[in-house]
Amino acid sequence: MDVKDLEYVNDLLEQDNELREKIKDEVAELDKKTRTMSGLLNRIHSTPAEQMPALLGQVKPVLESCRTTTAAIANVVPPTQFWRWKDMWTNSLRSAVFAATMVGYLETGTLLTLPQVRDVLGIDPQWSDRYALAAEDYLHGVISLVNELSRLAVNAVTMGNFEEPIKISTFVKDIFAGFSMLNLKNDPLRRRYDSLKYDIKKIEEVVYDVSLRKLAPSRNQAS
Amino acid sequence: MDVKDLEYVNDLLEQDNELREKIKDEVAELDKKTRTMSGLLNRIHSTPAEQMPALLGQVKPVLESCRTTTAAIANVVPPTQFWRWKDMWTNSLRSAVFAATMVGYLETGTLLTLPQVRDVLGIDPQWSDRYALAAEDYLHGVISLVNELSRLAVNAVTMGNFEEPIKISTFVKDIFAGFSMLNLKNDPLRRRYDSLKYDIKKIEEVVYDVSLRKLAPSRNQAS
Amino acid sequence: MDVKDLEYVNDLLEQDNELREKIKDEVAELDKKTRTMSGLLNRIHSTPAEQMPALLGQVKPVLESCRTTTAAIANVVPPTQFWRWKDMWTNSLRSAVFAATMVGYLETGTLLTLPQVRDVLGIDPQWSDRYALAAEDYLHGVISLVNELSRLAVNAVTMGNFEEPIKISTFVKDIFAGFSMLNLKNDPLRRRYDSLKYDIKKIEEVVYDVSLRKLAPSRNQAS
Amino acid sequence: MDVKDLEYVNDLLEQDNELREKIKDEVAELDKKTRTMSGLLNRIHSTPAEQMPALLGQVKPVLESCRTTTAAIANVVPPTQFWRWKDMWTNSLRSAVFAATMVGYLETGTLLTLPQVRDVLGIDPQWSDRYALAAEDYLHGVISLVNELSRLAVNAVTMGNFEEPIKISTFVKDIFAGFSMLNLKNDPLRRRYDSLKYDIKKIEEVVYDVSLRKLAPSRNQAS
Amino acid sequence: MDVKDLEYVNDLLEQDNELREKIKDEVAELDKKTRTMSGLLNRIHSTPAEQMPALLGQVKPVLESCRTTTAAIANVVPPTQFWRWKDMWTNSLRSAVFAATMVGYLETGTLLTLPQVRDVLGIDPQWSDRYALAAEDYLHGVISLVNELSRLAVNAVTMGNFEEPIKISTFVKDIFAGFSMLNLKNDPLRRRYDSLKYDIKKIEEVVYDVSLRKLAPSRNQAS
Amino acid sequence: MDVKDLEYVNDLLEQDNELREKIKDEVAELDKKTRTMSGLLNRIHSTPAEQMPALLGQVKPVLESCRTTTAAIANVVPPTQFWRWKDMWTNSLRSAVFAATMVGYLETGTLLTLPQVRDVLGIDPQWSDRYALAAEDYLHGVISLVNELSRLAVNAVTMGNFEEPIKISTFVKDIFAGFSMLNLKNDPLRRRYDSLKYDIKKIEEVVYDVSLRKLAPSRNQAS
Amino acid sequence: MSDTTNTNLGSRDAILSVFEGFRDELDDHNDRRERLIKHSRDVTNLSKKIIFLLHRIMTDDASEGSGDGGGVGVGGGGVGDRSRALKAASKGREKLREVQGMFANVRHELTGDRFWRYQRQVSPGLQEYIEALSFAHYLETGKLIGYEEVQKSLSDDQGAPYFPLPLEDYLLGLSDLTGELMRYAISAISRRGGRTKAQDVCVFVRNCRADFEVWTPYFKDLRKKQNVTSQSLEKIEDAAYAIMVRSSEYDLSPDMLDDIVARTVSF
Amino acid sequence: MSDTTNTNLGSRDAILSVFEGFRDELDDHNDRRERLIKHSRDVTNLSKKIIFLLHRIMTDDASEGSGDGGGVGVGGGGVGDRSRALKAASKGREKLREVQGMFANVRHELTGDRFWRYQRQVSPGLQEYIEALSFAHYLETGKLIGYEEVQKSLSDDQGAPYFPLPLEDYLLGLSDLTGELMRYAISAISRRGGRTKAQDVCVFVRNCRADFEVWTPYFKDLRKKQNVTSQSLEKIEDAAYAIMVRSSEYDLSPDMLDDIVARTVSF
Ligand SMILES: [Mn+2]
Ligand SMILES: [Mn+2]
Repeated sequence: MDVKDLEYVNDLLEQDNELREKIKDEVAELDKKTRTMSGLLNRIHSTPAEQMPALLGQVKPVLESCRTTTAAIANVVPPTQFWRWKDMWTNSLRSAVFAATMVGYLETGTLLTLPQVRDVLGIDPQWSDRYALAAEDYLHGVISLVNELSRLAVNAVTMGNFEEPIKISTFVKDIFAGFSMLNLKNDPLRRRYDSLKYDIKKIEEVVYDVSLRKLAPSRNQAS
Repeated sequence: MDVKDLEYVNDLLEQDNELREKIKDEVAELDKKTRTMSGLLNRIHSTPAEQMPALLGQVKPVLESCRTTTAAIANVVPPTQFWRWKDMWTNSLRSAVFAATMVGYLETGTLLTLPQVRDVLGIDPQWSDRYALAAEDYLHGVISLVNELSRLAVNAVTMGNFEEPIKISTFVKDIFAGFSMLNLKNDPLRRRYDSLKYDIKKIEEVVYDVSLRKLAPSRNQAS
Repeated sequence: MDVKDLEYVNDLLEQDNELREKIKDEVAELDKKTRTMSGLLNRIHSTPAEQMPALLGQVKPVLESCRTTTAAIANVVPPTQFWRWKDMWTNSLRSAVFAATMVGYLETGTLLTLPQVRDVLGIDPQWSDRYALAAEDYLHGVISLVNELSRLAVNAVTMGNFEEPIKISTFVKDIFAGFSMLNLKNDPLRRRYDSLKYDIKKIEEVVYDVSLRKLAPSRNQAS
Repeated sequence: MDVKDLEYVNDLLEQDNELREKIKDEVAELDKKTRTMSGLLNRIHSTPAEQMPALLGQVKPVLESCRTTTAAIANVVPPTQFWRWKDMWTNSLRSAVFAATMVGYLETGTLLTLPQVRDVLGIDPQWSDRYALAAEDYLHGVISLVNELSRLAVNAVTMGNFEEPIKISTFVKDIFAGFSMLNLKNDPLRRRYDSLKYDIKKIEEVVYDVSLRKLAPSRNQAS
Repeated sequence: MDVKDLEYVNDLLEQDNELREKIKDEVAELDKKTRTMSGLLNRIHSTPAEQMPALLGQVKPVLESCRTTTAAIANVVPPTQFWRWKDMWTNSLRSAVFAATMVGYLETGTLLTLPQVRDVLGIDPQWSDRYALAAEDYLHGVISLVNELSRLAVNAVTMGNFEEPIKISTFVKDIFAGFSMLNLKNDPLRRRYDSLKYDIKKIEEVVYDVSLRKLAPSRNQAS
Repeated sequence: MDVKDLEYVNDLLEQDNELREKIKDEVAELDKKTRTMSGLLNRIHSTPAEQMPALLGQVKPVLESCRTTTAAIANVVPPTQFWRWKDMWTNSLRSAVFAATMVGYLETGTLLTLPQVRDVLGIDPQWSDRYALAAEDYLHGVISLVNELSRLAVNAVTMGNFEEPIKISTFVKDIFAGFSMLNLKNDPLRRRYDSLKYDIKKIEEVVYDVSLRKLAPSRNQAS
Repeated sequence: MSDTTNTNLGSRDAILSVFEGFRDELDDHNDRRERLIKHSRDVTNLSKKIIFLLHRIMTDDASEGSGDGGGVGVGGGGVGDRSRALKAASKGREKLREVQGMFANVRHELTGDRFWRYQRQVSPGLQEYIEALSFAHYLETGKLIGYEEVQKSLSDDQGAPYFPLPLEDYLLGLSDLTGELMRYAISAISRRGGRTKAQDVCVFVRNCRADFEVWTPYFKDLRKKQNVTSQSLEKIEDAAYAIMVRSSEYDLSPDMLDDIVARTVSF
Repeated sequence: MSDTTNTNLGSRDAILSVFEGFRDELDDHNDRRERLIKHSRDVTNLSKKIIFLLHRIMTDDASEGSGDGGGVGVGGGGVGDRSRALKAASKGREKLREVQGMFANVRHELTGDRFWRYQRQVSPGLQEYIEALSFAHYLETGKLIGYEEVQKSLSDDQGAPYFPLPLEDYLLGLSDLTGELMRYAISAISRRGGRTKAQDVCVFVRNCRADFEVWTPYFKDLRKKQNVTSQSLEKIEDAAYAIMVRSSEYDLSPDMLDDIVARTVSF
């Protein structure tokens, strides 16, 4: 093995190691933020409707601050190497998608689209070879949203809010119908999609309980 | 290995591969159809009784169109090789059985027999060594039917239909009695059979709720 | 290999073996006690509230007797070798933490702190190089407590005690909020912490059932 | 989920699926070629030195034909997605590196450098965001070369060629010294590098047997 | 969970993390040194007897420089926590023991004792609760020495040194007899000790080859 | 479980545990003896023929002393429970068989039969349902004998004894012929039987060397 | 043991004849082992069928006749359930006698020291048999079958055991019973009186789990089975909870609630 | 298929009678499956014994008589080895006919579409049989047995196959052969003429490995077996190497070297 070639190879390996460390640091930052948001959003289960805006007021600045981290990661990743390092932040990014869509639902009752989430998180579509929001990750985040909404349906009733479950039911069934039109491979996404059925069943049972006891004003909206 | 044998083996392999590709294509077709039917049948949970016929009117043409795909697969599979290739379409076929028996239940309130399902799906009993409806697959489809009916019992009440759960209850108990007669190994069918008990329990709870709401004195006057 | 050096090495190995046997014996003792306590505490699921003090009256002497075993282990372990032998009693110690905090909860409705548990188990902070209660082990014990309380929420209702779940819910959510502020590595503790979400969901569903049916007197405390 | 967004997401998923199929086909082509080369190179163990050029004459056209496949893959992969799809051809590419460096050794007794292998396989350095030869894959191929050379040392002696082991010994020790200067992480490459020690030991034993019996003309070159 | 207790627990976890990072850095240093020594000592297999002193002259400064790293680690580890962090440097330390005993053998033909190795590596016996050389690690290093000497026996003959294998044979048999007097548990050390038999067999075969051909002057020394 | 049954089970358990402890103690005794014998017999590889009787004189008293331990174990094991506890001493017993047959070979040049080994070890055939020498264990011991004899063939030559390998060759081939008559499953005995082939090969190489050294013209005049 | 002579093995022929003895012995052993493996598979299959039979009778509406009600055994909750339990136990025992016959048939393969030699081969079937037997016993008596009673069931008319019953197989077989009891409790719930039954099973399984916990250090497979038992127990607890929650909204006794529901269903 | 009627299942009785049909069908299937598993174990055991028999005859000094020498098959290297190989093959074939008889006996269980249903149960025994058959075939002809010849061996006198031979079982059975050939080569080495034999086996196994490599993508178990083959091949290569190294010190032909050694041993 001649020395020049050896150095060439060693340089390549060395650069990769450094890059990995840099990305790790930025991702740790993103991770801290998504963890804070998860902590805050966990409170929705015990927050009465009228105090929800105040809670969202706490989450939104953190959500916005993700833009800086996003840009930092995008700056570190060399052009064309998006897919190489993506695994390092996949989990954090999915949590961020969850937080963004949850805030979106609580504020507007609608589902943020992929481009909207991209905007919220400050992901520039032009970075696509360094940092992007893949369809798969968007969908994972949305599934987490549904998981959490089935919990919210239960807790809303506990707090005496009988209309929320019905609202959630409509919202979630719509998402489920959307998913069922996608052509998913047999991968983790597929398995999580299958698990959505349990969430829907749980929500339907809450709506049932509420309807049976005539607790909600306008029962027929459930359909 | 001498050249003649090598070629012989390669020829056999080539034939199998071609066959596999052909079957794959046909099964993809069947799969698309069962997915469409699942999507449509998912709507029964929010469809009032009077609109059910219209919904079934959408499902039935798709169900009938399965006959073409069935025939196509049967044409491709060589005689006696039914069990060799069966795994490729098992899941799709079970979904088709589910769709057929669900339509059957919704129309007549009874359980389609295996030969009836075979007829609906256009499976010619004479093809039995190429394409057939095995008892196991029929039973899996019927279990899916019960799973979905326990959901329907809940949602029917939400829509104000208090008779449906009682109808479902009788129907499902009869099916369960049938299943109890089988001697099962520790296989997937056994596990799904165990799950039936929970469906029955759920349905009974709905029946219980509905019966008592009407007739029994409640501790609190919730409504 | 010269004889003297050989003997020196062999002596070292021999001493370790003897020490290991001694510790094993003492740990077997501790293990027996924690098993007895687990057996007794298993009865909380079928003990009505009014008989709980009597049950705790059986557990507490055993819990106190742990102090002797604790001291015995601390006596056997040579100074500075705490971390060497710790794995031998980790599981038993975590069970003891579980028992102590469970008794604490049942008596006072609060969570014993790490120093309090240390006191209960008779672990002298001055032994820290021989026998100590590591933060990690305290936290494992607390997670076991939560696991068991989610079962208790269910079984209390079965016994007609509708207020217990609400008490448990507040207690457990508090612990969960505490955990979510810790900076956990990706280790078994982290995984067990993640599993707490299922316990909380289950407890929330019990509170839901109780609230929906207005079974507990003061429903709004749950929020 | 609004229809436009859904279609957008579904299109993304669909494109990926098509792309995956296309790449799969091209990789299957590359795979077939490397398998043919492995088959041919397997004969070095029973080919006397004088017939080696004829054997290499069979391998080289196949090796050259890899350039077409290489170009075909590079054409299919979208710019910037090299790291996304790389796993699909990693194994085949490493086999191709093995074949290239083995031919290089047998012809010239030297180790082809990474850029030389790139040339042989027709990988244009300008494609780096679509198809490239990563340092890691080059090194894996080289390790396979050493594995095979330790076998060749043995079989050359069986064929009466006593000088080959000495040549191999020098060549392989040089490579090993090179590897030991690399800063490898604790990954598969590291583990395979560790295994090189066994190959070297085996080659040393062959050189020993040959030297001891004075079978090779110039024994002292082995040192 | 009250805030003070929470902070207490979090502080404990945080301190551990920092400590771990510090130790990691120092161990990386030690690791680099043992790797350099392994690289140099790998050359003994192609170094004629007369050039050995020069080679050892290169190894010894590195060996001595381990003392600094040793002291650095000992400084970082808190008193009494030796056994907690030991796993982090076990492998590096065993490599250092190997290097020290190999240099010892090559210079004096004798086996360094455990205290001697401790001296060479600059491990102060008074640090025993922070950094020490456990008997187990010393023995692992010695087994590595034997593994390497069986290779040396082979390569010495290749280089025309027929007396070295006989020297090695006596030396290694002595070590083996020593080991067989130890009371080993069924652990990795035991398994590696069992593997020594293969090394001894190999060395015996080299001595056999040399004796049979009357290559060594005083054959009867082998007994 | 009612109290009577609980106690019954606990009694049985207690008895088994006591029995296990007793057997363990006796087996530790046997183990110590076989270890001593292995240590002594390891010296045959460096003991000239004329000193062999003296060495055997040291081994034989230890071998005879096994009779006491044998009797002790047989006394502890309850009737019919031979196979239940056998795993505890299998390894030690096989080592004892090895020692007995090795002494037998060195003294008489023949293979001790199973009943002879039984006699040597003091195993009374009447104990057969408590302590016996199973064919499998005898065979394992004999394979260990062959393993060691292939080493002895090599070392005998080193010590100038050229007759021994030829004697060993005949002896071992006879044993191998015996083993070839067995129908073995894919179990440890089968794997060790396969290893016999390598021992025979090694011995044949020695015989080959010795025969040709004396009679055949060499290519080089090595000596 | 082989019939070797007592002379040294000095010649190849002597060795060959001795090893011929070993060959016969090993072949014998392997053949017996094979037979026992097959036998164990048969026992397992039949025992599984018995378990299904017991479930079947307990959920069979048709056999719901008049019964003695009450009593120590299972089914005290509903009219006729007691008689159904007795019928199940008696039909089960009939079939279990077939299994006992199968064990009697291999008795000669397991004499003397042989049983412990082949325990690993006998064990799977034996455990499944104990699972079935203890299920029948539970239905009949509401109790866990004792060690001695299991051993007696594997003995001839003179009370001589076909082979010793290993404690491990006894406990592991019983541990499997909890899974079947879970299935039994869950199916029972949807039936009249089944709610009480589920409560009974809940208490029973909870006690089993507590009793068995002490023995986990002694048998390595028991830890795994205890985990399964814990899962089963949680399922039963959840079911019992659901009953309590549903009925707690009404100020009526369980029986009256059952009556109202029955009337609605058969409107 | 079950004999259900063509009317809807509107009543419990109708459902029960239909499910009774399913029960019979499932029981039938499970029983057949059990029988075939047991059958496969028997075939495996007998086939393993045949492989031992073949090894035994090939290493049996006593049977070393005068032979025809040379010829296409194995054993061309030494006088008498050829005849020994033929004797082994013929004795092996005799025993193999017993196995073929066993397959003939289950033919009726595997008619029509049933074979493919139970292939997984039949497969282990079938592969072991092919391993034994191909070993005998190699000893006789020095070649790998062809697919059609294996299929023919599993056919009746009229040439009708008992069942179709799956390509996978054919190839996996052959792949196992290389392990036996390694054992055969290693034992052969210590015997007169065995050195040539080892070289032959070396070339043969090397070719097997190369031929099979092409098919690894198609059968998932083949990759694993190829790794075993590679290990076996390396063992044979090492053995062949050792022979070469030892003999290369002398200026004599292998036969003459053998003669000298033989003379020394029988001094
Ligand atoms: Mn079971
Ligand atoms: Mn085999």
